[in-house]
This record gives sequence, C-alpha cells and structure tokens, in this order.
Amino acid sequence: MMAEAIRVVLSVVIVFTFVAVGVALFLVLMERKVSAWVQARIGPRHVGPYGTLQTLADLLKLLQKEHILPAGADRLMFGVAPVVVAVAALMSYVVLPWGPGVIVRDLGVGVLYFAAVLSLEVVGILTAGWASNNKYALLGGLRSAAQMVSYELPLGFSILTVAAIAGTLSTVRIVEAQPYPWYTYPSVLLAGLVFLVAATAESNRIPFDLPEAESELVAGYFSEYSPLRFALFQLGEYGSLFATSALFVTLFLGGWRGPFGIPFVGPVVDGLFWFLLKTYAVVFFFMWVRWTYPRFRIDQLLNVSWKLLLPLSLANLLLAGLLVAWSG
Amino acid sequence: MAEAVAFYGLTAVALGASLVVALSRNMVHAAVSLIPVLLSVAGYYVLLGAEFVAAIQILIYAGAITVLILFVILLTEGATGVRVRPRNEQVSLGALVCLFLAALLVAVLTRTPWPQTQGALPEYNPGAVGQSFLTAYVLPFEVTSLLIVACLVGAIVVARREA
Amino acid sequence: MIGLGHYLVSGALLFAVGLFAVLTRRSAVAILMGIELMLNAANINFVAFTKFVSPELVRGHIAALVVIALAACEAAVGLALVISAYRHLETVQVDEINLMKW
Amino acid sequence: MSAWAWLIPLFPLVGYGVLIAWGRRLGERSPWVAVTTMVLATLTALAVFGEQLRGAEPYVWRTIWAVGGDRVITAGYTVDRLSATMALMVTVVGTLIFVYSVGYMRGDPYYSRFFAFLSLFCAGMLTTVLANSFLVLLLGWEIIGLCSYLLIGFYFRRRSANMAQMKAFLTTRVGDTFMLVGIMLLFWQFGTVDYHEIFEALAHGKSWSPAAVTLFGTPVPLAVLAALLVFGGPVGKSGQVPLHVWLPDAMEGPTPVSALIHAATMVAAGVYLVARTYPLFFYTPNHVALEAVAWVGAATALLAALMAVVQEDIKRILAYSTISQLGFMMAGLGVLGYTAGFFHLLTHAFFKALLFLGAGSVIHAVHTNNIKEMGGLWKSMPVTFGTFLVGSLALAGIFPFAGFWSKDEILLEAYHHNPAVYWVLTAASFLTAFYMTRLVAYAFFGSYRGPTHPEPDPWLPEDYARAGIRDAHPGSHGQNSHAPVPHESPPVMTVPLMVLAVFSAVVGVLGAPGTGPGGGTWLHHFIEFEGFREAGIQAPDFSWTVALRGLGVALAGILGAWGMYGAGGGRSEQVRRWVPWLVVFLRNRMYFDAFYGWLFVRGGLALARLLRAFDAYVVDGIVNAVGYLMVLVARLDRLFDTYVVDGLVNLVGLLTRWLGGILRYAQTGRAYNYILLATLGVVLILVWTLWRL
Repeated sequence: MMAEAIRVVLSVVIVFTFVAVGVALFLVLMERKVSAWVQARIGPRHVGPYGTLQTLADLLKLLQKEHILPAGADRLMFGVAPVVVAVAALMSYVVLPWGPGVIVRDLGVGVLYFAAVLSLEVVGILTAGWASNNKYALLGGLRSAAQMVSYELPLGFSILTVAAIAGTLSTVRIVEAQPYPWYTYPSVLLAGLVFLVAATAESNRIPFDLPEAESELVAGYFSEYSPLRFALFQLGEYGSLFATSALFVTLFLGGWRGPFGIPFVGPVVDGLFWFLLKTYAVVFFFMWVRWTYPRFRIDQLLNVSWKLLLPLSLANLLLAGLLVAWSG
Repeated sequence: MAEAVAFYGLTAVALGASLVVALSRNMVHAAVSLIPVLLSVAGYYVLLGAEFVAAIQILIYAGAITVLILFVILLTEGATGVRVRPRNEQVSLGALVCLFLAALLVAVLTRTPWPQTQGALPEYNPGAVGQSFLTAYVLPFEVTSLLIVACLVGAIVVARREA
Repeated sequence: MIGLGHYLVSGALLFAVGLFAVLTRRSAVAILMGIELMLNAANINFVAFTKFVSPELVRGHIAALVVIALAACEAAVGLALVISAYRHLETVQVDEINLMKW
Repeated sequence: MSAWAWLIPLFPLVGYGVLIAWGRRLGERSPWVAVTTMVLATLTALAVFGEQLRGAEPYVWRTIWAVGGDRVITAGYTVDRLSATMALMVTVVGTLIFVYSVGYMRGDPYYSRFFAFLSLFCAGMLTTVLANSFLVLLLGWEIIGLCSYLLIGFYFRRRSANMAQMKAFLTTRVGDTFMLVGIMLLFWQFGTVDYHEIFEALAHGKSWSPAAVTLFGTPVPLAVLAALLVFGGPVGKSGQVPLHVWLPDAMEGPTPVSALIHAATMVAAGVYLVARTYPLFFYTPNHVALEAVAWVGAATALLAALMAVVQEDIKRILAYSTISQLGFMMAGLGVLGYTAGFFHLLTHAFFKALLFLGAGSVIHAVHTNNIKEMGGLWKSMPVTFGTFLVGSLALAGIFPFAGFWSKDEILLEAYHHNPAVYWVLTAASFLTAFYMTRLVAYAFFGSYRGPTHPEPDPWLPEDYARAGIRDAHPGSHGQNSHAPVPHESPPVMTVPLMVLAVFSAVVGVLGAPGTGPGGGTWLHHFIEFEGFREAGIQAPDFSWTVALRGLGVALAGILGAWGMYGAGGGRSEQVRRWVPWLVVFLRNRMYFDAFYGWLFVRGGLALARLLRAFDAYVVDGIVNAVGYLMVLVARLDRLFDTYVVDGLVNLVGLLTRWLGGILRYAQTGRAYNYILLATLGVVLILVWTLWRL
C-alpha cells in the first residue's frame, strides 16, 4: 500500500519533470529548429550553445510579464480554461508505457482512458474562447470544438481497430501483442494512416490549424491570453502532441521494443531509449508536415472527417473484426 | 479508509457542482459545472470496479455531450450574456417537491434490506461487458444502435437550415 | 466502509437536484442538463447494484452503457430541437415557446 | 463430386434470374450469361458423369420438404448412371443450341427474354432429370411445361403461335393430370413419393391394396392402374398417340426451341420418366403395363411416320419424325429393352437436334418452311447439307451412324420379346428412311424453286417491322440488304451443326456389340435395369438377321423415296392419283385434330354456353334477390342509425364539449407544470405505499 503510493507519487513527479523539460521546453525549441530547417534558416542560436536555452529564456520572460484580464471577460472561466487544457494533456501520460514495467498505471481500459482524457481538452478550449469575450476567440473555440469532436471519431475507431486486433485495451498488452499477426497488417496500416491524419487534426496543427489560424482569427481561442496562462496552453498543446505521438508509437510502432530485440544496456534503459527515439521521430514528422503544407478550409476539413476518414475507419474496424474472427 | 475519503470527496464535488448546474444564472457556468459532476460519477464507477463504464462516461458524457451542450449554448442566446430570468414561477413548489422526494427516496433506499452477495466482479471488465453485449444482451445492443441511427438522422433533419 | 446505501443516497440526491433543474429552469438547454443529471443518478444505482448485488453478470454495466448511449441520442435530438427553435423563434426559454397554445 | 450435382440445375436457374432481372440492361450481351451458366452446368455434369463412369456408387441426397401427419415428404436429388448420362446429354445439347441461338436470334427485340426462357427451361429439365421423388419430378416437369408454353408462343403477336402454345399446354396438361392422379395413388399406397422407397417396396413384392378398379368391364389391378396413370404424363410430354397433336404445331416457336424442346430434351423427358420409374411398370402382373407402353409406342411410331410422309413444311416433317422416334423409344422400353430405349433417346437427341438446327439454317437461308420451294441447296450450303445428310442417315438407321445402332437394338429386343411390335416397328423404320429421303431430295437436290428476293415475312410482328427488321431472325445479314439467296449460315450456327454431326456419327459406338465386357455392348454394361437380373431376363445377343433386315428395310425406304422424288419427283404424282384418299387422310393428320376440335373445343364451348345461361338466370337471380333483400334491410338500418346511434354520438359530443370547456383551464401547455404534477403524484403514491406498509 505504502510502496504503491510512493511509486505513484514518484512517477507523477518524474512525469511532470519530463513534461516540463523534455516536452514543453524541448519541443518548442525543436519546433523552431525544424521550422528553420524547412525554411532554410538557422533558427535560434544566441542563447546557450546553438540556442538550446532559448525556450528557457522565453519562459523566464513570460513569468515576468503582467496578467491581463480582458474587459467583460469571465474571470473564473478565463482562469480555469488553460488549467483544464494542461491537466487534460498531462493526465494522458498515466497510461503511456515508457518501457517494460515503466508506466504510471497500467489501466485495463488504457487506450479508452487516453481518448477520454484527451477529449476533455475541448471543454477547456471552448471555455477559453467564450471567457475571453472576443469574437475571434469565440470563433476559434467553436471551430476547435467542431473539429476535435469530428476527428475524435476516426481517431477512436483506429485505436479500437488496433485494440480489437491485440485483443486488449491495455497499452502495455498492446505493445506486447506486437508485431500483430500478418493477416491483420492491411488493417493496421490503414488504421495507422487514419490515426496520423486524425491526430494532426486533434492537436490543431497545420494543415488542420483552423482554430488558431493567425491570418483569420489572430490566434484563435488564446488570442487574449498572456504570460503564464499562455504558457499553460502551450504546455497543453505540446504535451498532447507528445502524448499523441507516444500513443502512435505504442499502437503502431511497437512501443518500447527495439528492432530485432537486440539487447544493449538492459531492458528498461533500452525500452526508454527506443520509446523516446520513436516518439521524437513521430513528433518530428508532425512538425515536418506543419511547416510544409498549407491550411484546409473549414468545410473541406469537416468533409475529410465525416465523408472520408469516418467511413474508412469504420470499414477498417469491421475488416479487422472479420480478420480476427476468421482467424479464430 | 482511502475509499471513504475518495467517496466523500467525490460526493461533495458531485453535489456541489450539480447545485451549480441547477442554480447558476450563467448558462456557461452551469454547463461547465456539469463536467465535475460527470467526472465524479466516473470516479464512483472506478470505485465500484466499473473501469470500462467510467472510461465511456468520460469519453461520451464529458467529452462529447458536454461539448455539444456548450456548443449549443454558444450558438444560442446563452453566449450573448443577456441576463434573462433564469427560473420560472414554480421554484418554491418545485423545491419543496424535490426536497420531499429526496427525503422519501433516501428513507426508502436506506431502509430496504437489499440482498447482498459475496460474488466478485469479473476480472477484465471490458471483456465481460463485451461478451454480455454480444450474447445475452444482443437485442438491446442492436436496438440501441438502431436508435442511434434514427437519432442521428433525426437530429440532422431537425437542425438543418431549410434550403 | 462504503456500502450500497451510500451510493444509493448519493444517487437519490443527485436525482433530486436534476429534477429541480428540470422543474425550475426556463432554458431548454438547462432542462436538458438537468435530465443528464437524472440519468447519471440512475446510472450510479445501476453500477452500484451490479457491484453489491449481482456482480457476476455485469448486467448493471450493460444498462449503464445503454443509458449513456441513449443520453447521447437524447442530447443530439434535444439540442437539434433547441437550435431549430432558436432559429425560428429566437428564444430557448420553454415558456416563451407557445405557438400551439389556444 | 456427386454431392455437388445440385449445381447443375442451379446454374441455368441463376442465369434465368440474372436475365429476367437485368436482361434489358444486358441487351446484346445477355446470351453470354446464358451460355456461361450452361457451360458451367455442362462442366459440372461432365464431372458428375465422369465419376459415375469410374464406377461411383449412386448418390442420393434428401431433405424433409413437408410433414403431414406421420407421412414425411422428402425432396432431394439422385445421381446415378441414368441421371448422370441424361444430365450430360441435356447440358451438352443445350449448350450447343444456346450457342446456335446466339446467331439465330440476334436482333430479336426480345433477345434476352428468349435466353431467359431457355435457361429456365434447362433448369426445369435438369431438375426433372436429377429428381429423386415424384414430387420434385413434378416440379421440374411443370417448369418444362411452362417454358414450353412460353417458348412456343415466343412470337406472341402471331395468332397461330398463340393457338399453338395453348394447344401444347392444354394437351400436355391432360397427360399431366393423369400423372398427378397416379402420383396421388402411389402416395396413398406407399405413403411416400420417394423413388427409392417406392421401388424398394415394389421390388420386394409390395402387396397392393386388393381393390381393383373396373374399366370398360375389365378389373384393373391398382398396380397396373398406377403405372398407366403415371404413363399419362410421358404420353402427353413425349407426344405419344393420342396426345401427339400438339407437337407439330409447336413448330411455331423459333427453330432452336424446336431443336431444344421438341427434339432433344423436353419430349425426351417422357421417355426418361418411363426409364426412371421403370420398376413401376416392370413389377406389374405379366409386365402388362410395359406391354401397354410398347403398343402405345409402336402405334405412335407407325402413325407418326405415315403422317410425316405427306407433310411439306420441313419442321413439321421433323416434328412427326420426332413423334415417331419417341414411339420407337417407348416401344423399346416396353419390350424390356431398357438400355435400348434409353440408347435411342441419347442418339436421337443428337441427330434430331442436328436436323432441327440444320432445318433452321435452311429456313434462315431461304425464308420459307416449304420444302417444295427449296431445292438444290447442296451447292450453296455445303456445310448445312453435309451435316443434314449425316443427321438424315443417322435417323434412317444407316450403318455406321448412331441411329443404326440404337434402332437395331430396339428391333432386336422387340424381335425377342414381342414379335408383333417388331413388325410394326420395321414398317415404321421403312417409312422413316422414306420420308427423310423425300425431305433431302426436295430440299437439297433438284433446282432452286424459291424466290430470289424474299418478301418480308407476312407474319412478322409489328414491332419487328417498326424496328426496320424484315426478318424475324436477321442473324448476320444486315437489316435490309440481303445477300443473294440462298447462302451459307454464319459460323456461330454452323459450328454447333458440325459438332452435333460428329456426335451423331460416332455416338452409336457406345452401343456397338463387342464394346462391353463379354461381347455385349458397352452401354448395356453401363446402364441396365437391375430388376432384369433378378427376373432372369437376358439381353439378347447381336443378331445378323435383325441387323441386316433393318438395314435392308432402311435402304429400301431410301431407294423407294429416291425413285419417287429424286429424279424430278414426277412419280409421286402417279402415286397421288393412285390412292388419293390415303393422301387426303394423311394430309389431315388422320383427323385427330379435327376430332379433338369437334369433341373438346366444340363440346367445351357448348357446355360453357349452357353454364352461362345457368349463370345468367339462376345464379344472378339469386344474387339479385339477396341484393334487394339487403337494400331493404339497409333502409331500416338507416333509420335506426339516424335517430338512435347518431343521437348517442351527438350526446357524447355535447357532453365532451361541456366537460372540455371546464377542464381546458388545467392545460397550461407548459411541460414543467405537468412534470411537477407528475412528480407530486409520484410522491403521493410513495407516501401512500409507505403508509400502508
């Protein structure tokens, strides 16, 4: 009992630390570097060696700035909204399997929990948009809600496809079930593609970044947000980006498993290494896409979800079910 | 002990937030307060060993229905912040009836000698639920899915702007 | 020790609050929220009875899941009606919607 | 493989379904659906047959169809040597005719419908062949009858075709009714309609109910009665005397139909049925039922051959020839020549299909059916002529063509078991050679006597004419431009002819002596009725006397006919002057049709008139009286209604309005008021319930 409590507290502390450093700080830097690379620039280079301390400096700057509450804003909701977004993103880390046995809690309904927690983010965004008392923010919030609710379905169905093939909802056991039986590969492949597209939309990134499209809505739902709360939104956004990538790795890329199961240092260290390597690779992919493609129109965006991805993922789920049932 | 703490904490949140839902003059506050209620109920489910139901509760209720409600509030007059009269003329009588009903229900529920069993919940919840859905309860399952389709179509037809 | 009674009482109170919302709110959306509260109260009872009375056959879970699905349907149709009413009458206060009254 | 035999009828049935459902959309492509399904059926039949050939056991599959009391009616199919051979024959000939029809019917406005009907027909035929009980047999049998009706009347705008299709349907219906009564009799006696159960019972000396029916003063045992009643079906379908009258008229249908239905398959169904239910006939006292079959067959063979001699329509000659040959088969079965009859059925299917298709080819070229308007076609249509000649020789029974072997077999059996029938058949065989030679001489030799620029067919349906088609079966020629007549037909028609010609030439080898083990024929070894062995009946050995006599008679027929018609045909005039009454008698089809017309048609009409009078005066009178009575009652009722009932209704309405005026104040139209009241009600009920506790 006591040991379990200590373990949970310890792992929460570790996860928080990791999210603060390895995700929020590092990913912002990585995004800037990647965008620079895509646009043939150099990117931040003055603060620290090769500009590595740039985000830390930015954070310090943000902390010093003044909180601004827009006129007519709802004080309570305005404050709660970024917290909801950040907490929802952080809660999803509970079921990420970092390595063999390295997980905060291996829930029996792991992937469902993940989807459920991520879906809470929408509420925060919607509230933020309303509480700002600003038409751009409100429009951004509404767009975001429509978009995330739409793309949750294909995302959920592609997660369920893998769960059906692996025969479990637990993230750890899904990793253990890989590689999947050969006959389910077309299903898994399709589910992976759908997942990638839907995940991009879920995390409001280009080409699905309509909720915060600068050229139309200033900055969308967080137009009115300043220093720390803005940082919380950033934390939530990059936190969920990392978590989604990690889930992709868990579901489709073998989780903590290395190629051919070659041992190096030890199972835990190897697992952590491979998991982080793959996750950052997927994150890189998302960034690469973001800085390469233009933006969809809102009707195109909804059409892609309801008319293409949803039927496709449903059919794929059915196919996977048939394949699993057929194999007995 | 821990269970008791968790239960009373959840109950406090659930009832408090539900009072906000029922009483708040601000529609958005009411809708957002729905989320703690739903999450607390999900917490109840976890305490009761129904992890799967809890996950679905968060996914559907908190993640989808609440968003839908918020969406509608924002699309209709709730978003404009017009302070209209929030309650109708039967508040006092309604409150009386509700209190009386609550008292009666509590009295009935606590005094009834419910049968208690020593059986245990199945080990893996989603599996058991899925088995039940596809064997003993396949008819309710199918009927529900038909109903969902009908509601989808109905909702679209009702809400569509006439061309 | 937390027993069946605790959950049932909690569900009853939640139900009463939801009923109060349904009885007294003027906004159709708020009434819908009250209905959601009542449904949740019922669900608590289902799941609690499953745990304490007949756990082997997760029947209460089934019922709870069906109720959740029905709640989703109800919310979809109800909110569609609200939108439609708002579009035509520019109000969502139920006592102002009285076209059929004599 | 036998377990898959159900596929054989299913394939054409699927083809039928597809063509009926999507025929319009398929249009010109529709025959290929039919041909494909037929080819699939043929391949299946071939596999099934191959298995039987390698010595597989007979296969029977049954399922319960219906249960009535303690009697269970089963349905299913049976695969044994007989049915496998028959199925193969039907599918092979069917496929060839389908292919031929692709060319023959091209341009027809009801192209796909034609193939749909053909497919349905094949499905029915194959069901009949594979049936394992009388009931399944009846199912297929009726489908055949229906398709026959539909296909004979395919050019449905022609009045003569309508009449022919009705005649065919009604005539065969007479036989079918007898058969149905026979099946009922069997069901009553045996409690089952399954072949195998009935035949088992028969073979083990099942004692029939001692009751006997007295017909024309003679007591007829039930066994014989049942056999004869069942024989009624084959008499109708296979055009045996006296129900043969429909078959020549059935030539109103398109020529492939004549070939498929009225030569190769449908009419063979009757013969097949007799072979299939052979025990029913065999296990009668002294084989008396078989003797009846033999005499019916022999009479048919002779009479039909006589009528064929004076016909001038090429298809009618072939039709009478078919009737005659069916008579041969029946006679063969009747004289204990089980194998012989079936053998003749096989060979006849090939060469008669060949002859009909050849006739179709000729008609296609010269646009007339009258052989006196043809002539000299051997030059312009060499392939048709060659194949037609092969068919004619086979039919006439000339060595070594197929007809020789099978006819010889029948004659041999008859010689041994029933000499009287033998002599009748020999006479018929002479006539067969005679009329075929007459046909060939008129059609293919001499000089061309027909028109060189044919008029449009006078009976051409209106919609054909509207479509700019001058010819019911334009085939390969263009719509209005004709090649100089006559000319050879396109390959899609001639190739089936050649294939059939090859079959007609060689298929007789199956029944040649020395091909089976122990000097007998191979076919005897392959298909033989098991009851013969138990009864000690041996197949007679090959006899040079019978064979040579048969060949001699046939040659005599050929030479006689050639003498009369070959060299200009002058000598036939002398004969006509010599016995004018005979020619008139035969021309009028021995007055069969006239007699039926007088008895049944006139009689039926007279009866109908009588009944109409009864209807008009007696029945209508009663109905009118009842009507007047009702009107009277209704008037009284109206008074009651107006004052009593309406009064009550109005009273209720007034009451309701008064109450509603008071109660409407309770309806606020606000749901939350109602919910509050409902909740209050619930609370009160709860309190009351708790109080009672």
